[in-house]
Amino acid sequence: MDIRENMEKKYHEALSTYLKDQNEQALYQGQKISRLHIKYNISPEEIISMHKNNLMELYPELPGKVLDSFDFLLEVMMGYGIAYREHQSLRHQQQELKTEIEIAANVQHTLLETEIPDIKALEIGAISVPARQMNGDYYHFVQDENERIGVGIADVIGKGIPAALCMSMIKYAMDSLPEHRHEPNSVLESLNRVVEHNVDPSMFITMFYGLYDPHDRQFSYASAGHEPGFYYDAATGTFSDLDAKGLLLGVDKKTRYRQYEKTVNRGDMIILLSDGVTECRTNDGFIERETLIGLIRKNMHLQAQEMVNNIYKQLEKMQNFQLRDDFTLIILKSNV
Amino acid sequence: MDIRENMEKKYHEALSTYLKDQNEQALYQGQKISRLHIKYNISPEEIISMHKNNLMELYPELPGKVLDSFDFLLEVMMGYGIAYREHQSLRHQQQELKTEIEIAANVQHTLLETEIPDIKALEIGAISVPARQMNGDYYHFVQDENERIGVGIADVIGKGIPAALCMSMIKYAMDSLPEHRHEPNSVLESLNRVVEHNVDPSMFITMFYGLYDPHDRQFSYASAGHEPGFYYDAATGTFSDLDAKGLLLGVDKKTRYRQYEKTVNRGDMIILLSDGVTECRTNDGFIERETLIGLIRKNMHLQAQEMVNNIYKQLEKMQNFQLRDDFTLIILKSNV
Amino acid sequence: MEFQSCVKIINEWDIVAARQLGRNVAKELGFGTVDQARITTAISELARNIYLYAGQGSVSIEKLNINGKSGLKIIAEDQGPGIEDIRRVMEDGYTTSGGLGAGLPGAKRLMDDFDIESIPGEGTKIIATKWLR
Amino acid sequence: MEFQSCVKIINEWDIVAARQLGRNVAKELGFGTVDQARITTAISELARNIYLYAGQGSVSIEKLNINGKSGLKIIAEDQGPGIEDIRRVMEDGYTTSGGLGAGLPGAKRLMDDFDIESIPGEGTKIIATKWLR
Ligand SMILES: [Mn+2]
Ligand SMILES: [Mn+2]
Ligand SMILES: [Mn+2]
Ligand SMILES: [Mn+2]
Repeated sequence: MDIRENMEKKYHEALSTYLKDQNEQALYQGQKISRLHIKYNISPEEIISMHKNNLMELYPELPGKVLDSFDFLLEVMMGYGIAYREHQSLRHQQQELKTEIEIAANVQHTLLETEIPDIKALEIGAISVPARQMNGDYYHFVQDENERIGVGIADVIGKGIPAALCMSMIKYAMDSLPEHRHEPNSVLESLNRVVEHNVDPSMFITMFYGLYDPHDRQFSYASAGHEPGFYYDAATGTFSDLDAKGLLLGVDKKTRYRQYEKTVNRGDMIILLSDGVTECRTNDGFIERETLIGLIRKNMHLQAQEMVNNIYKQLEKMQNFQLRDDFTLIILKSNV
Repeated sequence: MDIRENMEKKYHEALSTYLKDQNEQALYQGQKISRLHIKYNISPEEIISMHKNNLMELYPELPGKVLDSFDFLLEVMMGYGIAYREHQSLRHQQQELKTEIEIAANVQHTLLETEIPDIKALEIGAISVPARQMNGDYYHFVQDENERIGVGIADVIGKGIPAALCMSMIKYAMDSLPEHRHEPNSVLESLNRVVEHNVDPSMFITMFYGLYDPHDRQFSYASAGHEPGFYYDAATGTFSDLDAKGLLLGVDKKTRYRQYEKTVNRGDMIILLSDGVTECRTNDGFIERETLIGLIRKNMHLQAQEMVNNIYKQLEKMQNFQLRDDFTLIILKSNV
Repeated sequence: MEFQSCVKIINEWDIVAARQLGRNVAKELGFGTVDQARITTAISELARNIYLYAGQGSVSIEKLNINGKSGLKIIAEDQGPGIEDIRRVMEDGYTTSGGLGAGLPGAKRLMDDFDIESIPGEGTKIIATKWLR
Repeated sequence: MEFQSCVKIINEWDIVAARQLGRNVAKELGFGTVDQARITTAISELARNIYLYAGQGSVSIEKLNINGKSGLKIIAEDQGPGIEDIRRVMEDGYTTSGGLGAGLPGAKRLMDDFDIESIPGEGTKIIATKWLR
């Protein structure tokens, strides 16, 4: 017996049972039949045909017009039959695309990997989570021959695959910066030229770059329109914005960036982030930067990496596990 | 009258017409009703319910069991109703993903753009067409201060978004090669280190790099496992393979590449390609390299850019407009 | 809350009891036959989900009357393994896959509101509502 | 070729004539009612496509008998504007969009074989076949 005959038989049995005694039990069988028929790709117009055949068999004296009405019903059901077939194939395509994007996300992960430097003077924590599968945020650490640590954080305007593709460019551009030129303003200036040259004029990137020198505990930094970070001053126990002015990357190839300096004392913290952290939308609207400072305070006793992990988890929960934007948070904590 | 009532009315009218006179015209109305109902998101279980109501009205003396049978039919149709709703939402998602990939393809296009050098000694034609929306092939031209022309052609093993992401890396790596180091073997050696360092071990890239010096008409080249090109010798009117040995990029960071040399005479042609050109599958199976040579001969009288365009069009047609792999073809024709 | 009634889901026949309860309440509230079938199917899927993945639990039906709007609320609860990745379970394409049950996204599509809370290791609570139009 | 019959598509009622022709031939060949409806719907879509986009053309129906296999072949031809991007027109998502006709992908799904040839500016020829099982 082929599948179709088998399905017809099951339909016949379940319908007969229902007609004998119209109870919920028999309707539940109907739902199971529905599932089974869909599993075996029986299309809805076939169901109508089965139903008609059953009625003809069960009630031979049925008025001819009633039977005819099923031919009309079947005709109307054809459109649904086509939609049903399209659905099967769309599901398959969707699955393939998802797999492809998953692979691409893995490729991206490997491409963008950066090693967190291990030095005594600084405790470093970093986390970056894409809103969808591919990340349009990026962070990067580099340590030069003088033990200076460079940290970059960038965000492409936009999300998803196009943003991810753009971001891969920043990564290579950073990789190919000459070893001796990690001054924040000149880093941003040379990246700005790369972006201006390679990227579609409608795509912009915000970026913050900082350089920490453990020998004089100076942190120099510059920003290309990036979401301002925070500075925690351990002596006074206060947080302030890590303000820095500068145009987005890719707007004008001649942009110059101003460089700022700060002396980092023991226990001080530098907090860098993307706007996905501050633009976290909860049921009560966007969180305030104050809320974020509260969260940082609450987790300050932890190790830097645990801090960023915890803050992420708490913000993820506050927005019902639905990230609206890529999320990147970096904390540098001075031990000296 | 709301949409649903309106749809019910239309169903009633069309069914009544059909029952009066069971002709094709009335069934055609049924198909139109089907389209209309789908347009207004009427789900298939509602169609069953409308049908039942109509029969009750038209044949008040119908056996109760026949009416009951529709309750069962409706139950079975619920599963199809769910699939139908899912279909509506899948279609929407699919559209969004497609738009995203289209944007990404544009971004890629801008990122990978390369200018074809304009020198008297060489006529250059190049075409690269992705099998899907994003390209996993790449070609690149560069002209150095001594008027030497570098040409690179590369193919990531794989297609689609992951391949495209990988390829963006090759582009930046090429961009950041020092200006004075365009010897083919050293280009491949340095790109090999970049790939080995940045890319997932399961991803490989094949690449061919050549350097043409107009002063001594020497073409030097090296290959990292790339599909061999052709060399056309104008003096004898013969084609030969442009063989070169070398391991794929990304396998072993210590790979060394051998460099080959050829003197290019007036009318000679260098033909570079990706395996998407040779692995063109027609109804009679894959084309032979001989077929390709035939096509090149047939178009040889044209300008280099017209040649590659024409050859692409002819191969596209031979495979029924379904590219199975990214397609890249470059022709360099010597004028001196 | 005017009325609440509950069915324990322990074996497959309890699914039928939950369906029956839901259908009766839906009928009482004045839902039409198509909506009755939708509500019943949603209940069926939720109860089946409990039976298949949690082993046991309960389905309660509540009549709603808020600001003159009548409605029916389904509450499906279990102390089963919970759902690790809610986003994934609710994705399209799961609905009719493998024939293993239209499952949760299917039930969601048949109702007006649908809330799901799940703690891995502790259990799942789903609240779904349909309003009378 | 045993038999071929042809309907010119000039106005909407010719669509009905093409349907009728196809249904008759399908019936004669012994196709069941569901397959008759599928063939008729496919013809309807193809004829409608001609009527809407090409202005006029023809639909021919051919009985096939190859190696003992019977089948029905639909040939829909027009000298209309042709289709610029066949790949795009045949994409999923076009089928039920906008209610403007299930169109070609829908017709394709209802038949066993489906071939389309189109030259922009010259016209389109579609050949679709269904085999009797
Ligand atoms: Mn972004
Ligand atoms: Mn952002
Ligand atoms: Mn490839
Ligand atoms: Mn290839």
